[in-house]
Amino acid sequence: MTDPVSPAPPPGAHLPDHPGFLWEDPEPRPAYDVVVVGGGGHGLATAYYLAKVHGITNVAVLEKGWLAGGNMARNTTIIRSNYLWDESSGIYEHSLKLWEGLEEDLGYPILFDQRGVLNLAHSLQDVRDSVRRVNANRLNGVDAEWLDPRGVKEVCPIVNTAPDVRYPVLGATYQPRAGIAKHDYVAWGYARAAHAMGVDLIQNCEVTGIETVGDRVTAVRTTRGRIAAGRVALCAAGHSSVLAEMVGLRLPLTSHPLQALVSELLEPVHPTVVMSNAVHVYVSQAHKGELVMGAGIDSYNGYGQRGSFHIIERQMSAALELFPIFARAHLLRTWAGIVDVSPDASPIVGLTPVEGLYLNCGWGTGGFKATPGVGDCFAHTIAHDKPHRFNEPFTLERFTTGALVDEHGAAAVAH
Amino acid sequence: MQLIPCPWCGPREEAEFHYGGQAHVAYPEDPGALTDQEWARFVFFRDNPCGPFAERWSHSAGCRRWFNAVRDTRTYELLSVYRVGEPRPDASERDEVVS
Amino acid sequence: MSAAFRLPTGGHVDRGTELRFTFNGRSMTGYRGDTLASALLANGEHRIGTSVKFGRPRGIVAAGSEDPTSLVQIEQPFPEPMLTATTVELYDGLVAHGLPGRGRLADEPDPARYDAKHAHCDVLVVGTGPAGLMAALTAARGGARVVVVDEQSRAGGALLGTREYLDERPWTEWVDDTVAELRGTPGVLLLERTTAFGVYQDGFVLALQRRTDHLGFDAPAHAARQRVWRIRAAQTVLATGAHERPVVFADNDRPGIMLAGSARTYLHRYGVLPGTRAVVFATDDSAYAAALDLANAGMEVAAVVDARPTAPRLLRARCCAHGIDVRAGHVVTGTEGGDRVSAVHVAPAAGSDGSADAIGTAGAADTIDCDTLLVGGGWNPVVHLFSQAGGTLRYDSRLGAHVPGQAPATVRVAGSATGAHDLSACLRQGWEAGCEAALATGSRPDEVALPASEPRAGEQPGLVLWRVPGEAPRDAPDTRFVDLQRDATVSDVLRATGAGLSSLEHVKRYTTIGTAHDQGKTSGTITAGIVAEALGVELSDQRPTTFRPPYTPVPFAALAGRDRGELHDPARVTAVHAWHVARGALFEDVGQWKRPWYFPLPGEDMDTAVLRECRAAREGVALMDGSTLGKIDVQGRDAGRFLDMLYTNKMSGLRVGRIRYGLMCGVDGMVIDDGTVIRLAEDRFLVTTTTGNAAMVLDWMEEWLQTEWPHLDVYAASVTEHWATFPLVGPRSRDVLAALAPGLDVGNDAFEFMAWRDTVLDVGPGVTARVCRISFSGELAYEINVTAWHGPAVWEALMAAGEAYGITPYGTETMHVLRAEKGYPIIGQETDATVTPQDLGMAWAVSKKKADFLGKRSFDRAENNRPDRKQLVGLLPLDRDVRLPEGAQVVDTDDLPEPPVRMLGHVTSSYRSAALDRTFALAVVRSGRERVGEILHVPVGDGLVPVTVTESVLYDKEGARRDG
Amino acid sequence: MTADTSVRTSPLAAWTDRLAALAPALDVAERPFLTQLTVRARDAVAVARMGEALGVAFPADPCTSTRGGGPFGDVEVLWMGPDEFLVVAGPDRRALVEDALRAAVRPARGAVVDTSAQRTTLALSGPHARDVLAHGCAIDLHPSAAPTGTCVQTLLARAGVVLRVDDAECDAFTLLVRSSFAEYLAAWLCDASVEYRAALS
Repeated sequence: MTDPVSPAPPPGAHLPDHPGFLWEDPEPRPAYDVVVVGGGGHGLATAYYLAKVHGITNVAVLEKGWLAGGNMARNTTIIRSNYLWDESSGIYEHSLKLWEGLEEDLGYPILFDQRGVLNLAHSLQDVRDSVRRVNANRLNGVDAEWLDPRGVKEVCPIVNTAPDVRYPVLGATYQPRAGIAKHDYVAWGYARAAHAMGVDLIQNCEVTGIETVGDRVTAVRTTRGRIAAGRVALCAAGHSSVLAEMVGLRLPLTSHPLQALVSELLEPVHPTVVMSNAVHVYVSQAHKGELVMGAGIDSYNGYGQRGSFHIIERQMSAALELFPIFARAHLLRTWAGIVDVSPDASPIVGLTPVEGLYLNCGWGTGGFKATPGVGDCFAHTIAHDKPHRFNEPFTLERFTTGALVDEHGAAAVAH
Repeated sequence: MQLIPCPWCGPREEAEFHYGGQAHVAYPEDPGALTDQEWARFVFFRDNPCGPFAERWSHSAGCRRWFNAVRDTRTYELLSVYRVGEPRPDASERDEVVS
Repeated sequence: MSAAFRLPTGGHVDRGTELRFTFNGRSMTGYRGDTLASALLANGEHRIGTSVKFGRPRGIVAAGSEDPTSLVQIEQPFPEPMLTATTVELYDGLVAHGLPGRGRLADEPDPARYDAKHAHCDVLVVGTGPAGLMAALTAARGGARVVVVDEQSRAGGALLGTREYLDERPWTEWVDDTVAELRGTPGVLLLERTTAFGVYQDGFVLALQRRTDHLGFDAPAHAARQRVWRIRAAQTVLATGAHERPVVFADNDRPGIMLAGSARTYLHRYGVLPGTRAVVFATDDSAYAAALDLANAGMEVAAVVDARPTAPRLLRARCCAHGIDVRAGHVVTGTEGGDRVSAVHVAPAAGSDGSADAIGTAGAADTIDCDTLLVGGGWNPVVHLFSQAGGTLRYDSRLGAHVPGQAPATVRVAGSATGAHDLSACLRQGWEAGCEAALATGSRPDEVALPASEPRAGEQPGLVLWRVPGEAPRDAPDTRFVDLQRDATVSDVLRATGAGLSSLEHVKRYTTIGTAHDQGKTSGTITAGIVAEALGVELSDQRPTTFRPPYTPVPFAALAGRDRGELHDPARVTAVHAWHVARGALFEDVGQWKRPWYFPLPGEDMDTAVLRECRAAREGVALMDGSTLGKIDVQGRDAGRFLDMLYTNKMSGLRVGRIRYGLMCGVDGMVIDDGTVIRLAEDRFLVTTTTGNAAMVLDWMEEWLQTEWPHLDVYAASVTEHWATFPLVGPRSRDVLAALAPGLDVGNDAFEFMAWRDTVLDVGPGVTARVCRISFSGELAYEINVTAWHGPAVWEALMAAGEAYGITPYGTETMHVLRAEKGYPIIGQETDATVTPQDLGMAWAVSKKKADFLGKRSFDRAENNRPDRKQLVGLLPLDRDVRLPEGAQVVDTDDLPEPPVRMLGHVTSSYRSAALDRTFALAVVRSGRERVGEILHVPVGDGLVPVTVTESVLYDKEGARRDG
Repeated sequence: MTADTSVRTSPLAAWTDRLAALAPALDVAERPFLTQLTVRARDAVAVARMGEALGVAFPADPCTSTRGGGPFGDVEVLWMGPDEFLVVAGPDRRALVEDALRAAVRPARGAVVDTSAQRTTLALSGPHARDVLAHGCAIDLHPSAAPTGTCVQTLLARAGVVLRVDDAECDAFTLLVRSSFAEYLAAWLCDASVEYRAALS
């Protein structure tokens, strides 16, 4: 006997299938031209662009756990380029443009959905800062508008714009081209494509030491043996300081837990992405219908991939002030990543005092959105041993000269 | 919600405390005598170890005293607390806390 | 009318209270004590909804929160998405319907209250099954403070699914006696309907109590619907029980297919039969109990299909006595049916050594008609909380499950959560855990007698069987479901491993198994097993995926608790706040403070009101409430030295009785705050900070005093709220002050600029004031400080004394305009953590004499000495009526090129000025001071507004008005 | 000496009735215009001298308080930190007590600051006082953990408070709260009492 006729599944309730083959799990070879340390989004993207743009395929990506199992698997997938300073909008906008072509580029359904992002303003100074950022964005060629509360309501009808709440919404910046993507699909798309071009993706391979001769890097020591390397590129996010320490390189970074959470699958209610620095909320409704929220950053240094629950509770009360209808949504799962935070809330991408050692870190909460952009720029930096114009401002030296790129205002979470 | 043992008030919830980052970073005797590099190290560069870390806390919602603690940044376990001016206790025997 | 599948007697439901409810549009009845699931089964309703991906009918698999399929949407009394029917207690008037995997949020706000409460105890016990109750009883009798929580509405745990006897009495008597004793013991808090959902550090456990849900429409509005308990426990005993595991086979998702143990729960707890004719698919002895209990209850049990090569002798015999056909060495290979299973296919299992991998199917399948298929695939200890607590897990190949390994020092596990099955063992473990926990907290547990129970050692070990072998059909989709809620099948898992994935985390993401509402409670281990099989590795070598909080879903509103609306964050108010409200002020949020923004008269818009307020301050007299300014008392012999280090200018040289403006920088040389410093005595200062930075500056002082300069004799104390502070501004301010302070010589020479005086105010006995002659407006002005208690009276007195001069209350907007006309920056508006005193044109406030102060060294960095730094200047739009938007950017072209466009800086403040009779702005502009006189442009909308760069002081450059 | 109340307003003057209405579930009332002085001193001798001057020994242990009578009437001394105390006396005693303390602390290092209006004081008792506090305060207030005289600075909901246990057995407490937070705290107390009031009515 046959099944009853199945009604069509709700739209978006399930995601496109992954391909039947992704990558192999090879044994590490004794030597590579380039060893990328860290198999997260940035590491995989760097390897991909090294192979695709620069023809450098004798590359290994070393991952101490499972591919893209760190922040790549733990972030809230918000993609935008509406940062304040020229330097930042340069690299983030470069990244956004790459996002816009990435699905075809990788031949992988990354589900990049340009549903726009609202950054809410709750005080008169928020408003000044927001308008300032919108004007800077426009002159930098980044799409941005300032919306009054009515405009906010039009973009996202469920936001509470009542004037009598504790911290009323006074308006918001809006970047229509911003959006979200599906993080696993992005990472696996890069991984599969990089692997297809000959890159070795080596998992369960933790780097335990970095060997140098004179001031040139020569190899990495790993839990799976010594691997000689012409060049070594660090893409280890929260663990960057630990790796840099191996060559006596000290970084102006602190690693902190950053928590996120997800609800059950819900019928569509939230058409865009809403962020609010002032009350530490950022929320979107992902493709399957779950609400994905980021919480505040824990103040203390931590590598535990575990945060404090009162941060979640605080974030929930703020979220419900903004979205009263979320009251009976359910918290299904919480988790934390380790973000490496720099003093000016901007990344450090470029050369190091050690020849052949390249640094990509300090992205704080901004790493996911930068994945294609920094992958491209970092690959260029490694291939030419000089920075790409978009990462040139993000040197380690800036902390000595004072040429900081202070993005605290634009970072998702005020560090 | 972790408990942090204030040397004076005893264990209190972490929400009562303010984090102060790395401990034992002295303000330079004569900043004017430092090179830009040396000054930048004081201003911006801090240790960021994965493991025991000597750091500063202030019981900001309590007795408002600053104190130091050695905490394992993998487990967040406080291995010891001590008052400002006291030397960092040797936490090495506690280094193998499971994470 | 009574439901067809409800037995005439039995179960722990209140048959005296019949409840009406509507499900999928059908009206039915149940009893108090039912769950929605048991009530539906009693009415013969097995089909709940359809699956998320394939739209296949789905029913009820389990009886608790582990159930993967019975997803419902509550519609009445208030919409709530995605609950499992097995966790919804029935109440009168409940309206719900089944869900295809996605819920719906109400479109109106939730009227219910939610709150949180702290609880502290020596021993926390999670679970009131036999082990949990023994642990609690033991600890409580020992005098420990005990908190006991259980998810269910009734104590008993696994006993609820049995007819066990304890001390030769029905188990209910022992359990009820124990609960009664616990309730009657001081220092014991017993919480039913309370799920411990997260275990954190230092014995911190979060539990959700569902307090009024079961009352439905009768829930009292004043009572918090749900409460988050924040439990701080010295010792924790986890008696969380075990979940039965299904076995995967073709078409294993049809309604009517249920876990064997859950069927027993429906029978014994609710007096409900799952159907009329059952087949039981067993891999261990426990499933036989379901067959026998149901047969005893009058249900026809067609067969027990035991995957093990031989059936246990005694159990087989008892089945035969009931005419139940026991087929050892057989497996269920598939099912038939539509909205309900109608038959199962049974085939002999090849392989005889009992090991799962040796099993294949051999011989023709035989079809047995039935409307119920009960599956017993073994038991998984509930280790979620144990794992969250930091306990390690160990794979037990005998049980086919992960069991607790190394436990943290303060955590113990007891009962079937350890993998134990035998009731007497569970009771003993509970007693041991209770003793150890109580002892560890200094209590003295006396001997507690273990209730005698019937020894029930299993006859024969269970068989670990993840799935019945066999290939997926060539031409049809695979229906061997691993995760019934995510519609993920064996083929999906094999496809994932085939794609090169070896990590369980990858497989989970590839297939989405375990990511649904049930977080894989029944599918997790099976997935790991199938992956291990596929990769040919030992399951013990596989790291299980992490158990993350919460254990069961928690409503957002419960986590927000009472921090909603006006209680979301404190609104800090001054002593005169009520007056401002009465006067119709609009307020600005500055940090947590409510500050009057402006005081519109009836019919006035903001611009009109602000122009009027400004005019009053420049031409007559105006009064502001500046009480929110931070105020810090700094005392001690070294106070001057200390302030010299904190401020860029020199404070130690300030004479007693005088006041100095000060700038404060971070060590990075960027301005962080400003304010006035008044010297009260040789060893005493009072410093003011900006409203938003008061706490930061005091913390900043304490940090340096305590951690860097403990040798200094300096003490800092906040007196922000001790003082009410009223700037009295304008040419007539002297007259108003004189009227109120007859004893004070207010003459310009007697009371000069930047001096302070203490005086008595003619307001009432004992009303003294500290009057500071400072001005943030350029006008003659006095800052009148009185204790906050006198604030309202003095404010009223000032308004009265000033009436003759048309005294006008003004707010922050007017204050901003007045100071901007004088080029005074607002920290946080003109500055943004990238601005130095030099950038602000305040080099005059930076001491050249001092050897050092915080931030000084940073001024020498390359970046600080660039000629093209952004500097504070004034901007005058050529069109004197055009007001520039604050935040607008400044460019040096009159014809915008394609982006990126070089920006010189931005407008930080912009106003319409009554005094200048025009608009003006302040801005930070590259090399701004060199550009004075230049014409620059400000893009506004699609146009460019031409502006003239001026110095930042635009009004009364020579400072003539200061002295009135 | 008498206070001229006509020119004085306490932070919760407007809340008197709303707070009174919480009885009997919660007896709560503002105790306005108390003299409060923040005292800083490390030197034990100086601290002892100050105690003698007031007729009440300063608390020796952290998170405790003392109470006594002397030349300035009843005086409470609350431990605020290793070198910090809050001296609380009756209304209108500020000048005399401040002078006495200044005289006593010299010649040692120390400071005395009038903070009388910095915080206001709430007396809290009743059958549900401990319950209500447990909704917003993480401190274990069980008599075995917080005996009479216990005095902690902590958080109550979103406000910093000084919480003194006046009588552990009778669940009597004193709350000191920054004046600008007083209305928030009053609103919070009213809200937290809703359920207990209904239960009693």
